[in-house]
Amino acid sequence: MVTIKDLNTPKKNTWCPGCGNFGILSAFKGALVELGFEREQVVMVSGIGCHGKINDYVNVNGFHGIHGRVLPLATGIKLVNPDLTVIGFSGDSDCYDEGWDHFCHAIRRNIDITLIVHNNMILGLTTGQATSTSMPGFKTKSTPFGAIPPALNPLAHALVAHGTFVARGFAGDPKHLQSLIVEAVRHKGFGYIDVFQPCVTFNYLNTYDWFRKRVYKLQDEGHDVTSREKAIEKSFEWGDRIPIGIFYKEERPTYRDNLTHIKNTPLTKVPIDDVNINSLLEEMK
Amino acid sequence: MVTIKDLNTPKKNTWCPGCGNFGILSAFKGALVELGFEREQVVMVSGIGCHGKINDYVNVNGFHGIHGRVLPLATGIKLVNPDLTVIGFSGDSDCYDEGWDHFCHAIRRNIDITLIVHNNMILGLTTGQATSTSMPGFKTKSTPFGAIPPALNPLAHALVAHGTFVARGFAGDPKHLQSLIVEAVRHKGFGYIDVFQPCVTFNYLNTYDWFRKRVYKLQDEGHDVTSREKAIEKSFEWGDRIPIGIFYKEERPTYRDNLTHIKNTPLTKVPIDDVNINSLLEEMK
Amino acid sequence: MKVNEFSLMIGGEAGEGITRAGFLFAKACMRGGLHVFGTNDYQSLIRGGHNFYVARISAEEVYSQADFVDLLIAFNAETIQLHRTELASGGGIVYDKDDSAVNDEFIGRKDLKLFPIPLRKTVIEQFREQPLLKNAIVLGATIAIVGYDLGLFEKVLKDTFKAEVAESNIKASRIGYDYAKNNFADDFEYRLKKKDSVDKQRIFVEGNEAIGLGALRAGCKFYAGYPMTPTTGLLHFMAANERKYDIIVIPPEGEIAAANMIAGAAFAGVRAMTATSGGGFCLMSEALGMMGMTELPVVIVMGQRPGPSTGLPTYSAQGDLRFVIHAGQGEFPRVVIAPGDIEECFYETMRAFNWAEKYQMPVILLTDKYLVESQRSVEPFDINRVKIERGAIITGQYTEQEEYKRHKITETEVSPRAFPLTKGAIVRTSADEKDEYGYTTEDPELTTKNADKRMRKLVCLTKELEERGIETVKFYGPEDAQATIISWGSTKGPLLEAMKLLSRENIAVNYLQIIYLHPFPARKVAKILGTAKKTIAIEHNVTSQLSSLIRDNNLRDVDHKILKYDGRPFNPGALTQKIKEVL
Amino acid sequence: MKVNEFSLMIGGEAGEGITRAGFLFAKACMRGGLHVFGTNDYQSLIRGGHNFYVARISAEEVYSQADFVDLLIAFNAETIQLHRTELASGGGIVYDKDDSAVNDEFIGRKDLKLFPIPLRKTVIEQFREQPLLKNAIVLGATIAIVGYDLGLFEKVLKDTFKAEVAESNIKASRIGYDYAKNNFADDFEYRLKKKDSVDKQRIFVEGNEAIGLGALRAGCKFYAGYPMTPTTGLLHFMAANERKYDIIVIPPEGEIAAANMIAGAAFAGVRAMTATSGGGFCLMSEALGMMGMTELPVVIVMGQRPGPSTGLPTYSAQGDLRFVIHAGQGEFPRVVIAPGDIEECFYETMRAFNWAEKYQMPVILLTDKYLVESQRSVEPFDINRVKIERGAIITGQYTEQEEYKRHKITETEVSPRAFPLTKGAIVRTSADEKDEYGYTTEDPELTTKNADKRMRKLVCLTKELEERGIETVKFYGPEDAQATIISWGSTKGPLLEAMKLLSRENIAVNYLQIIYLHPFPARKVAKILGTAKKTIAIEHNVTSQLSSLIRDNNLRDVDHKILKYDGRPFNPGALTQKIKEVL
Ligand SMILES: Cc1ncc(C[n+]2csc(CCOP(=O)(O)OP(=O)(O)O)c2C)c(N)n1
Ligand SMILES: Cc1ncc(C[n+]2csc(CCOP(=O)(O)OP(=O)(O)O)c2C)c(N)n1
Ligand code: SF4
Ligand code: SF4
Ligand SMILES: [Mg+2]
Ligand SMILES: [Mg+2]
Repeated sequence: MVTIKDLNTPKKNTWCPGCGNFGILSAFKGALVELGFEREQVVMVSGIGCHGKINDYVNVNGFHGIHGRVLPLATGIKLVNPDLTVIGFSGDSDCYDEGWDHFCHAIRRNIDITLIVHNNMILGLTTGQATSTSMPGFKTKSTPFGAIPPALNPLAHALVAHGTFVARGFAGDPKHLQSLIVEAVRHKGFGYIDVFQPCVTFNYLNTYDWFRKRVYKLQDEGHDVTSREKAIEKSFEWGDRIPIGIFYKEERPTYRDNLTHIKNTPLTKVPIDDVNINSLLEEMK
Repeated sequence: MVTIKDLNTPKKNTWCPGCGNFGILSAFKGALVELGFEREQVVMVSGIGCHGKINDYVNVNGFHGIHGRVLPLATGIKLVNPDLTVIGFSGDSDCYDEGWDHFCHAIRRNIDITLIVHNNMILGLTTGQATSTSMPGFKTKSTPFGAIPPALNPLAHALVAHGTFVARGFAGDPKHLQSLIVEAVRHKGFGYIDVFQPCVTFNYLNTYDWFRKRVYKLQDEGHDVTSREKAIEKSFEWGDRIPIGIFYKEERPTYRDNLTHIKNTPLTKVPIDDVNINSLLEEMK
Repeated sequence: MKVNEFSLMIGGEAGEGITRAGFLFAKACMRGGLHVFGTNDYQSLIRGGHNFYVARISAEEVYSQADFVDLLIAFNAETIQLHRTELASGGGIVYDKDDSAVNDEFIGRKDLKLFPIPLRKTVIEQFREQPLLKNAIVLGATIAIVGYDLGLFEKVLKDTFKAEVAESNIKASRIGYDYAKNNFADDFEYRLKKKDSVDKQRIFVEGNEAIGLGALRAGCKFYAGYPMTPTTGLLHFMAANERKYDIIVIPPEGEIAAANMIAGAAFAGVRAMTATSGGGFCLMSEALGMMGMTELPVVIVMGQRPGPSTGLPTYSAQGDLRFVIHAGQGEFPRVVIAPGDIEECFYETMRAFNWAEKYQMPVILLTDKYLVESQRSVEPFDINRVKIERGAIITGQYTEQEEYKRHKITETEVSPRAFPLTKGAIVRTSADEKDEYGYTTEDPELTTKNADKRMRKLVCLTKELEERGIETVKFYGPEDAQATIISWGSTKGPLLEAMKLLSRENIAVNYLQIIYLHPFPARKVAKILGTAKKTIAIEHNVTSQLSSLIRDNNLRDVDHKILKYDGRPFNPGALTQKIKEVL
Repeated sequence: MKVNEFSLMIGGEAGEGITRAGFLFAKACMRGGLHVFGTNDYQSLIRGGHNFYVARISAEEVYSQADFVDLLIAFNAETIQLHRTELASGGGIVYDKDDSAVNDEFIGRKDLKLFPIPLRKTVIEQFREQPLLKNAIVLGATIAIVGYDLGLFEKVLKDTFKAEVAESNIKASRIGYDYAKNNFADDFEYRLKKKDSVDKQRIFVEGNEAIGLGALRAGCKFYAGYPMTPTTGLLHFMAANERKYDIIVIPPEGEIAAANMIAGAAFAGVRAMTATSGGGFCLMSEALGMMGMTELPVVIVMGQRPGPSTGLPTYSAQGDLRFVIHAGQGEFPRVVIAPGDIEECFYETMRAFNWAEKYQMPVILLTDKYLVESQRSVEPFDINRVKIERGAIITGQYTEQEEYKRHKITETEVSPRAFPLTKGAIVRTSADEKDEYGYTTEDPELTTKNADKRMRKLVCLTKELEERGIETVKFYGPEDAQATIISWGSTKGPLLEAMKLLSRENIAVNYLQIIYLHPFPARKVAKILGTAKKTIAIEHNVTSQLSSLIRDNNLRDVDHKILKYDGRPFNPGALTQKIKEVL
């Protein structure tokens, strides 16, 4: 079983001092230790953005893919080898803009992976432009006169897409976040956590303080995680009070559960040196 | 003002006899007449699929684009020239699979266009495979052992994406559909209509009969179109009774309304022969 | 009388089961020891429009359709109108007796035999309006007209359909057979006779199926594919076999997802594949670069059709050669293989997986509609010709002293692969430039080294191909010839037929088929072109892309280009004519 | 003493405002009548890592950075460690007096002047921890060290910042200036002197801005762009000017949306543009084909960086030449223009819009990070050099007898455009093959005709380019030379500098810059190569893609290839060396 030390890598961390990503990193490492994994069991899949650098900072298997494609990559890995624990790390633009195509579909399929979205409400690595979760009026280099549309509500989308585990964390509360990650990974099915991740360099609006003043924990207030309607309602709560925690949780067969012919077999273990195609050839005669 | 006859084209219609697309075509033509447009005012934008052929069958301006990209194309056209009435025709795979990236974002932006999705719950033109709106268990050539995930609920997504006009029609009731199209086009903002469109050739499950037995009109039952929650709830009604009609309607500034510098000016009318860049050059000295 | 040299066309509207009818007839012929080639022509629509299937049947091996039709089964008058000029003198037309549009004047030719048969009437009266049974009726009649064996046809029906369906089809075919026997003189010029002893049992298989068989045999375990003509058939084939072969076939939300899913599957350690056409390939091109960068083995089947853009979605073309060679930003190794016939579809698919894994890079099988949607009777594939070779893989446990390096720079340019869950190995990769461990880097020296490493894999592959004598090109015809024809892909079939025709006229040409387009077998091409008297490139594109590759690699131009880019394949006779024009 | 020939480097961590500091200094120099070139080097991260900006200042026109650094402003010890070998003998280092890591031993060179300055201390004591003010301090000091005019610098600060910010910067710069004056002997070898009379006011502008200015001047009215290094600066420029220029700048959900949005805008009738880099271009490639097919005029700015895949996202490369020429299935016309310097960025952008509209096809401006993110002092652009030419457009009302045909086949190959809402005209188009009215078709003859029509547009364009004497290539240096260098894009700058160096050694080479890569100016290239004694291609890629184009178009290879693909530009001296090696 892995220790925090085992998880360290020789790579110098280049996130801005104080960046919310540090909270996610420490919560994640803590969760891996808490879950008692071996390093070989875990695969991190990350997108392109500041968030994506997390791959360099945790010493487990990792695939730092292209922008927006965390979910199909992770899907391919997990379906092929269900013995792996596959965890995706995406950004708000990575997941909700460029990669939006995949989000609702991966959730519908209930692929048995975890997705952590570093939602800093900005494109960080490209030096600060508005994303779909940026608040209307938010001024950035791409929106010098203010972002126009209402912000995307990714949690609501996950919920109406039949998500089976929908949660939100805050990088400023890594302990709470760690508990969410642990639950999400243990969840059989698609575990989704959107994480408020202050970008201290470019997001002058949604700062630690801004969040700290507003966030409260659903689980402190007796929220019913079995009600999808309630969860949708909560996902729209935005203003003086913003909820974090588990919004919704349900058990439903995963995509792989439906593949009854292979059940839990890793396809990597199916021999391929002499696949018999004779009966197919016979049919073609 | 255009008549039905003006709208005919010399192209031979190649939809399968009885295809739900005929209902959409006649409802649309009827709506154009009812709205009293001139042919030059209207631009149809269509995707690739059986639905996309509609471009050949209505004699107005038209852009038959590539698969999945109706919305960004329509967005570009409308933003540039707000005097045009832009109407998108998409398929369930075109819009909810390949083009899913754009759906929620165009809705959020509240681009002032209309979108009609020919939802036959199948890929028609490629000879019958499952799409994201196919019902679980649905057997097709791509899913010979049954489609796996729960069907996507596009209306719910439109609603949580801050849609301002969300409706569903049925190709088997073209008169009702026509009234929806008229309302959607008149709506200032993104008018979205998902249309149940029986594919008589490949969709053996969701037939005219299947729908006729189930659909009922929200407006017959005093549905409150101003309540988003109610609308979301209704969008999940699926079984013996399935609602059609207007689920939700609201006024909210369109994307263009926010571009105060150009207001309603068509950019096509802004002269370009001598744009003055001197002040910018001056700043660089 | 012409025995066992016959070209049949069945034409009508889409949705009438024409392709299936052609398939059934062809198979019956094949089982009688005859050789068959079949191909279809249809528009991008589901009903209506005009569709046709042509089957060419011969005692000798056949590689393509013929220029002329000997017997036309016309389900509507339009079919006659469109194809009457293609009919051979002495040929015939089978049509519905009750089609009032068809009469002598309409047909307008006196040199044809007419075979009117009550079709709709029979269907209505005897088969409670099951319209597809008219296929069985006309095929039964056709068998009578050409004097073939109805029993063989009945057996095909039995083997193809469920008992009940087979039965009504058999009944219908007998009605057609008897009607023709009773109503038409037995003097049709064209005859089909089954061989007395059938030496070899052949299979009747289309390109998509041959690729699918190759993939299954090669151990492909993960297939993600979004439908797109002309490779949709491959998706269907793989999906149908998902459970039987313990594989996963997943319908993704689009091609971007498909490509990234197979990348994930390959990273996890299985052989993975997708198929698409041009538009989908565009969407995959970003992931293609990622596969090159992360050294992932995948196979991508690309079925060409006429572009640009959606173009003619159900027709055939060869306009994407340069595109697939250069798709994706930056420079990375890939292999582009263009099988030219059904057999090559099978064997090259098997090889594709081997190159992919041995050299850890994407392999593109560049096909087209004419290749993957045409059928041919061929000898059952030799399933042992291409052995599985997976390259350097660390199995079991990783036990070396040094930490595992997924992207280790080695002398062979290949870094042994471990898959996630290999005890002792952490497997890390990145679409960014990276060090040997897979950590991202921006170091200039490492960047140069890695680029060299990646590109040198092509050098090593080229060496292996040469040393093992892999047929990266094939050469047909006499060494000494008036001209050398150069082509790639599906033009092979009509070209082999054209060469038969030319040799009948004592015109000697030879033919260089290029199967491996990238890396380009420049040495072999140079050798053959070096002695060629005159060179002719034959392609289905506007700019003669193969000539461009030859100029680029061999610094010489091809003398003549015969180009056709209307979506339709060459007919052998017409092609012969074009060749003669430039000789 | 070296006057007005000076190379400055400012290095430190990302986030320290280094590029901005370089910009301010450079601008102050420019305003004194000096020529300046500036470029930056940074990693794909926001804070930390190592960043540097180099400015080269000269009395003569300068085209690139120099090989050596005359004065290094080092914000940390790492900067000294990384760059000490690049310092010219007699050069100097400005650094924080209180950085305990830096001492003589650490610097390890005796031939340098050291200028320790209290930086952090001053910031803490005098500027309430505003760390960015240390830039002003060191720049003030630098001005003192090289004996330049502080007033000019103060003016730049005033013009750049809001009053308050300017004031504290001025204060800080004075502290630095005074400190240096008081503490260091006035014997630094390198001197900057403003010219007595500044003949021409120049502008200091980077490639992205030059393109943006060209686009605005050309009347671009719609810009959709998703951020991607190195063209993000263009997005920012366009967004900043949205309101002032009555245009729309929309941030889309990704590049696929961007490309389709500009296609829509172009169809509706305005000049539209997007910009991206390789990965985004992959995603646009499907829409690119659609633009070719639907004959839409758009301009796509492509900024290259090292691939494959994400590669080195903040560095420079030229690996995408073949990719952009061939991207998209099928064959369709496009123009690929590679500006080589700031001026060409402006003028070729203006031309790009003209070709796009006149020939109704996409035009790709192929740039790279080194070009679009470097700055140079240049003469203000001649805004009237390139006139707006929009090609055949039906304005007002369509009044012809025959129905309007958007895709009419004409003698000029161009179908006059009407935009939707033109009275009397229905404007219809399709990504499928289509007839003249824009209705889809699968007809073989029409398909051939349309393909020919589309491709012939390139022939017509080529003719126009020749007839009007558009500089599709440029030629530098003596006609009679030992060798001819051929290159494209941003290698131009270092190359012009290298030629200066070579001519000082009396080595005569000349230089053929290819600006229009597609359609390829084969005739002009042939003419020049015909007389070349020896040819050398200089590129930032692995396979020498320009050589491949030359082989393909001119049937001759380039004799030598000098290739560098580590993301960094050539330095003139190093390049000179390489050239001499192959002479
Ligand atoms: C296809 C593509 N388009 C654009 C980019 C440029 N790019 C790099 S990071 C990034 C997005 C960063 O935003 P986000 O996903 O929110 O991540 P963050 O940096 O905020 O963590 C973009 C657009 C890219 N790498 N690939
Ligand atoms: C990029 C791309 N991928 C795949 C295709 C092939 N294709 C043609 S139509 C179609 C989808 C048809 O489904 P849908 O959008 O539901 O339309 P329908 O035919 O049912 O009206 C597909 C996938 C394509 N044209 N482009
Ligand atoms: S730019 Fe923002 S998100 Fe990126 S590392 Fe810095 S603080 Fe974090
Ligand atoms: S296949 Fe289905 S959707 Fe397409 S035309 Fe036929 S019935 Fe309509
Ligand atoms: Mg972000
Ligand atoms: Mg559909």
